[in-house]
Amino acid sequence: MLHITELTKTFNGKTAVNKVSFDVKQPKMIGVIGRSGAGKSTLLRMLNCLTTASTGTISFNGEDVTGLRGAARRQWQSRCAMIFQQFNLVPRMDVVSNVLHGTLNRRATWATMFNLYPQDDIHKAIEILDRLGIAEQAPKRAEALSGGQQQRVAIARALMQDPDIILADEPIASLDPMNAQIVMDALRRIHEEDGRMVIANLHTLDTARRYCDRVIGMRDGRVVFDGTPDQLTTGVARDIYGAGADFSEAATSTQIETLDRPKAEIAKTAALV
Amino acid sequence: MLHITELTKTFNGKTAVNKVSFDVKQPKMIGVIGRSGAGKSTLLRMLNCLTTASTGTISFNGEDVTGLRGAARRQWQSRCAMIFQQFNLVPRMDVVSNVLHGTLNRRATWATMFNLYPQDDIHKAIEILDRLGIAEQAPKRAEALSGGQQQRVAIARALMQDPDIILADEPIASLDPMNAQIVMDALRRIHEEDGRMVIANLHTLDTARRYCDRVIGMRDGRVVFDGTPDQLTTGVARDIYGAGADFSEAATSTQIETLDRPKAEIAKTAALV
Amino acid sequence: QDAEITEFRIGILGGENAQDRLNNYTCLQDYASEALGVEVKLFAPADYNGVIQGLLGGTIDMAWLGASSYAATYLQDPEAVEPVLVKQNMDGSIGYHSIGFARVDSGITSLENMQGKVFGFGDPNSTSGYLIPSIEIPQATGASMESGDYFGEVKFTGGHEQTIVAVFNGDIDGGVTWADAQGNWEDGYNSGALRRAVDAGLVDMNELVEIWKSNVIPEGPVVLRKALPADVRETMTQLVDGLFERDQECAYGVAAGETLGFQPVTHDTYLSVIAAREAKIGG
Amino acid sequence: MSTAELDLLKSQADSLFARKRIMGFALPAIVLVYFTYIFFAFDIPSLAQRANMDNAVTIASDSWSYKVHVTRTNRTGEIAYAVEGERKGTYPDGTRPDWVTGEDITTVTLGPDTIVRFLPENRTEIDIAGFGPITAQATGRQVTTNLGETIPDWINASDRRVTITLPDGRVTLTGSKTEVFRYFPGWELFWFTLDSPYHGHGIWSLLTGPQLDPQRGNSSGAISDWWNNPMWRHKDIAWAISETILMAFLGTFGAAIIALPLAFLAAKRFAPLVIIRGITRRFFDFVRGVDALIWTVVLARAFGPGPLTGSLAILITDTGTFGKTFSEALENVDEKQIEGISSTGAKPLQRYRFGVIPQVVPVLLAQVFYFLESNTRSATIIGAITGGGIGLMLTQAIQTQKDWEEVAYYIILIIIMLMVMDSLSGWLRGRLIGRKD
Amino acid sequence: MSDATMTGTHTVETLQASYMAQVQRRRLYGGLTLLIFVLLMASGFNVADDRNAGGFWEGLSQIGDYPADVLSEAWDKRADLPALIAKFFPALVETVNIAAVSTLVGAVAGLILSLLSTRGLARFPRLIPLFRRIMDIMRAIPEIVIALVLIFVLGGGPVPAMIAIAIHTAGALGKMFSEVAENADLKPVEGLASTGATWAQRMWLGILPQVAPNYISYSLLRFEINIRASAILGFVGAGGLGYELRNAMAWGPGRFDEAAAIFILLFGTIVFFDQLSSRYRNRLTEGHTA
Ligand SMILES: Nc1ncnc2c1ncn2[C@@H]1O[C@H](COP(=O)(O)OP(=O)(O)OP(=O)(O)O)[C@@H](O)[C@H]1O
Ligand SMILES: Nc1ncnc2c1ncn2[C@@H]1O[C@H](COP(=O)(O)OP(=O)(O)OP(=O)(O)O)[C@@H](O)[C@H]1O
Ligand SMILES: [Mg+2]
Ligand SMILES: [Mg+2]
Repeated sequence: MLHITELTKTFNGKTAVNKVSFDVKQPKMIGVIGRSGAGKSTLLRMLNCLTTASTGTISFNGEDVTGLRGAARRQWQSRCAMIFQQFNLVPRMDVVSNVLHGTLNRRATWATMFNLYPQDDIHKAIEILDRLGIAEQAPKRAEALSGGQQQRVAIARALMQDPDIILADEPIASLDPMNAQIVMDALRRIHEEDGRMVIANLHTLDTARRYCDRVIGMRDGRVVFDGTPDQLTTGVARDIYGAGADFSEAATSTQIETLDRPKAEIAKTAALV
Repeated sequence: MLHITELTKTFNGKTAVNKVSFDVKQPKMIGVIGRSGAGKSTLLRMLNCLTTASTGTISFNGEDVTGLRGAARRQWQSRCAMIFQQFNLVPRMDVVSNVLHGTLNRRATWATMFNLYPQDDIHKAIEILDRLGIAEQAPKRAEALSGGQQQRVAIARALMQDPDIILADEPIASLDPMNAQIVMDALRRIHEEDGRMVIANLHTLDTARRYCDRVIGMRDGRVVFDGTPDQLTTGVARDIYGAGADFSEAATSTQIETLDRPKAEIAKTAALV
Repeated sequence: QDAEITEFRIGILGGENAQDRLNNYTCLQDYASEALGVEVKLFAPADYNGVIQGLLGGTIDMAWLGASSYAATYLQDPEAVEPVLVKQNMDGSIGYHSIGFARVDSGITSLENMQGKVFGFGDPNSTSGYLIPSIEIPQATGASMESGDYFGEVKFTGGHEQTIVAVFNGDIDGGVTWADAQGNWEDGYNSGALRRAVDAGLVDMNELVEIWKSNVIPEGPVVLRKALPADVRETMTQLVDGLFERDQECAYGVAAGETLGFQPVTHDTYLSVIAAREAKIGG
Repeated sequence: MSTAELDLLKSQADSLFARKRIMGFALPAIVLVYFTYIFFAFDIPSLAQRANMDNAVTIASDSWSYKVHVTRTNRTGEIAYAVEGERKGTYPDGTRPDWVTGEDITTVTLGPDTIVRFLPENRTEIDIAGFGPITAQATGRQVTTNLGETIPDWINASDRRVTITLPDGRVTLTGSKTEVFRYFPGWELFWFTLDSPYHGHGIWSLLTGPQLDPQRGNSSGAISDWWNNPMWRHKDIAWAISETILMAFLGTFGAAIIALPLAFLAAKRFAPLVIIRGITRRFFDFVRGVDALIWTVVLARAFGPGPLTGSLAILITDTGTFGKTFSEALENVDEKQIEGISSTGAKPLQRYRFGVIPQVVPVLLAQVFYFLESNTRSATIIGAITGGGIGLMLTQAIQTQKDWEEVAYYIILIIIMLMVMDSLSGWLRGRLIGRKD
Repeated sequence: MSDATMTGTHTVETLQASYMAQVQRRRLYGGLTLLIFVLLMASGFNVADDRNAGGFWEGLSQIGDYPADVLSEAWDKRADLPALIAKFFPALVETVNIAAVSTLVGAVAGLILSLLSTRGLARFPRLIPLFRRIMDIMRAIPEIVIALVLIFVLGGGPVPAMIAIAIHTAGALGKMFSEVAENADLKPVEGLASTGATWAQRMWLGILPQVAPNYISYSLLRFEINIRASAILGFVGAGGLGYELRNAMAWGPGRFDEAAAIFILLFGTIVFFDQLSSRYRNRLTEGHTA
């Protein structure tokens, strides 16, 4: 399905993503971890074509996505939804309208200008919201919602796109543990029920371990780990995060300590410190 | 000296201070304790004439203070300095100017507007700052100082007033334990060295116990305890704070747990919970 | 050129309350729209220049101009308008005068006394309030009208009313305005700006004294835009010409005072005024 | 701390305060010097002499009172009665005010202790309590009186003209006519002129009383007569006010509509080309700098006098102002929302519509409504230049300097108009900003 | 989490229906608002066009006529321009002076009014509504009204214009100032009050340092506005550059070079102060947030 070869991105001489290559054969749930500045966001943004790659290729089902422009690119973007850390909703518009933005690519420009969406779309949007447990919020303004609810609206927008891939750039970094869990559960459920590929940048090791089928570790723009969560040993984690004073997994891992993880795992994480 | 009779304050039907009477014969250091909403702040504000009493009288050395207006009231305020929880300094002005504000009542309005303070006052302000250990901060803006330093500037302003009484409304509530100790030490030292009366609202039992000669306990606007710190038993404390879920002395007492209190006392406090 | 017109626009010169002016012309408006069969609109711009610009820009079709305003229009575009009629005074003349005046208690009785004093013109486009005195007074004084040359200062007050009030109040020492110079000084003469000021109770003529009088100035013409269709011009000329016979009350309002009606006039009547204005431009 | 260190700190504090004092005095000193210069540049010393307090009194008293003229034309002996001496205020034939009596000798009561008698053969007798009777005879251009050499300062007399100013009115005698007028408080004829059958009737008697005009019902007739009142011209004023508001409305919203797309061209993040941005910005600066005043003058030539010219002048200037503020608002938009929309594959217009517009609309609307109010004020002034609206009526009424009660009426209406526009725009601002897109 | 929705009072269908109803309503209101606005604009334009002497479309082609006349004459006499600019410079100074004095006076009056009418700061809390109304009225009266009335009483010259602009400025700035003062931190004021400071001391030392950057920024904006106002007032008889402009333009050809010189002065001044004030204001407000 997704096939990435030597993908590189350079910002004014600074290489953010460095010859990244990997293959995804089936729709998996993939976690990308790495410390701040490792290039995770840049990688995802290139996948969504929000940023153009410097060199290298991304191809999906045999189609080269890297060089797309104009309508073809937008077409691709609509097939590959993106969820952001800061939700990136339109705060002054109501929840349903925000979800309906997922259909913008499919609808005529003039109709959307006046907020004229087909009734079917509107119904579908509410169903998606219901699936995510926030249907009651439908008529409210997005800004009136809590962070966790807003992120679920963002997921709803992504689902509304009916995408092949869902990209999530640190979807839970601005959420409290409770909401983080709800959001990650939702992503996992979507992956399992709909069979969509999900690629999520994650800040914390244990989230990746808990939710993902496959984990890609990045450091300084390069892929330094690619394997199953089980293979993600303490040593590997040290490698990814750079064993140093500025890495304190414990601090980040408390974020989801409310998760019902096996106690053993907690102990393992703690041992890392 | 200070003689308070049946002092009452009602805000739109709600009685904040209810027939409070007490006498202070010599300049003592008095702690007022009570839970939030007990009327501590209101009591102090009435003493300073920032709030006018509904009924009852305050008299100082035989002079009735309650009914004062205009210049006479300001004259009284200058004799009874007030220290606030949030310091209430002028943040954009330098420290010396803030201290010199203690002389406003003595100087002509127009002169103070043009910063025409006598040189003696300026020197005295520096000396007071030195006494409180923050003379080096003199030329800085107040907002550039740490909380503890700001509170000491506030104390310096109070001292600059050369007052008969120093009122302090939770002077350490917004400070960390380290600074809280410095500020309380300063107040105590002023009391002992200058022989000024100090009345301080305090949040925490142990501070009151440690620093005050006399403790007044308030609850729902009434004085429910008036005695020496020794008389402040666990039972009395329960009475003052209302033995209930919303009182957790331990939580507040950690604020100054760095104080070198006898361990026994800590144990006693802990027992309260 | 003989295209149809869809509306006819009459411009009214300043000097009175805008609404009074419009009201005085409503009868003419009715007659004109009846005669032309199109809507007739009235416009009262704030000053002379507003009317001049309207005629030049083709946004005003007819107006009763002052002689100097006509000259200004002609000099900017000779093809813009043509004079057709002129108002006839009660004695049959078609002229009036520019009157210089001052306060009695200032001791000024003639132009000689005005040396070094503050002198006020009215509107720069006014014939009697500016053009003629600005040519004839230097001839009398032998000096220019620049501030500080003969007069201490020379100002524009903005209009006849303002000049009269400014002199009366002592803001300026002397000024010029228009009058027919017939009748009595104490009444403010028979017609003119002074008379109106007296009638309005603004000034007391006992306080004022005449210090200078110009040669006779031709009354300003009623002009029509040349670009108008010939039949329209014909109709309007006849209408205004016959206005006095038809409706004396209306003629009084339109002519701003007692009149014997209008009589035909041509461009030649204004040659001297145009020459005067042209001389000002040259100078 | 050692005393040496402390002394150093003290001297530092001293110099700090010395600096602060200098700063504290420098600013007022500069202002004071400037005001001194202005004092002489604006020639304030002679202002007191130039100020004409009589005029102030005239305004103050005239704006809330009216006068009724009684005029005898000496040539014919006819006596006319008119409010404000105006044709429109003339009493209908055969009627006259009730303070004028007598048949052969017309007696005018001018206040409690003054009586004026129009005697035959152009003689006039004025009886002032405590001063004695004044008699005057008009012959030809001459006015002869029995006044001696010393006359009080409320009388101004020459052999051609005599004016007697009294607390309640004035008497003016010349060879050609004798005129008496008397002041009364109030705005006479505000509701109905003398020729209306409804004159002198209160609202109660109009509603409940008998039908006054056989042709029309009382209320419709009264409203129509009031609306068409030739003295106060309520209809024309209503038109003028709506013209003024119209100018502000068209100018403001027209400018907003034009400025919005242009603002995109001037905002850094939407116009990548520096040249286009620069040109648009200079264009905004230019139209703003030329100022509404000059635009009015330029446009008056092309469009002639009228409200359209005023609207366009406001429109052009505000296009510059709005362009500038709109583009500033656009520069400050939150990138996240745009990115969120882009990531769904939205087309550029859709990105603007959902990523940008919802963010900036409240800011822009607040701006536009703020300007609507201030432009109403500008429209009043521009109207005075270009010939339209209440502004022209007001300036002309002030310049002719006689009907101060009309001036007062216009001023009150203008203030009400502006206060209404102010609260209306404030209210709309609140509503629209609170509204969801 | 989906259980929560199932047990909720709303089923998806009712939510859908109610949301659709809301959408319909919003479309209706939105459409109506748009329609009304378009109608108002269109009919307003037609009325204005109708009541104007010249029509919009005919006039459009002539828009350049007047500037062309002025510019061509000015170009012919371009050698005189520097001398003319020098000649009118004093008038410009007068116009700027009127604006400057009235801004200063208005800002001081506005400052006092704003402090008197801000809750929590007012010297006489009961008189707050009174001071607010006073400001409203001062703001509502157009400068031209006061200027013309004062010209009648005081005679011509800069003083009436100055007073007129100052009155309006005081009202306008007073309102903006009091909005800023409302958000001021009251703690310093209370601190000063506790030392026995007078009202003036509390305001001067406790409030002014907080609000000064914003106040200065607003005053600069106002100064720029007042330059324009002062030019316009000159045009209706209050002296300065506006008066000269009106005379030059009223005379027409022959003095178009003067008109051009005045245009240049006025345009240059407005642009100069506009740029100056916007640059300085940016610095003030940025320095404030930093
Ligand atoms: N638009 C840009 N311009 C210049 N440099 C950029 C840009 N975007 C990212 N970078 C740089 O590229 C590198 C990788 O950034 P990226 O945002 O992909 O990291 P990340 O792994 O997502 O980190 P974080 O956890 O902080 O989000 C960083 O050094 C960053 O400074
Ligand atoms: N200005 C006011 N207006 C109305 N009610 C007030 C006012 N100030 C205080 N109160 C009320 O009076 C009661 C006593 O308040 P006070 O601030 O004196 O309590 P406190 O003991 O200082 O509490 P805290 O520890 O929270 O400062 C409270 O219920 C409070 O809500
Ligand atoms: Mg990132
Ligand atoms: Mg308190």
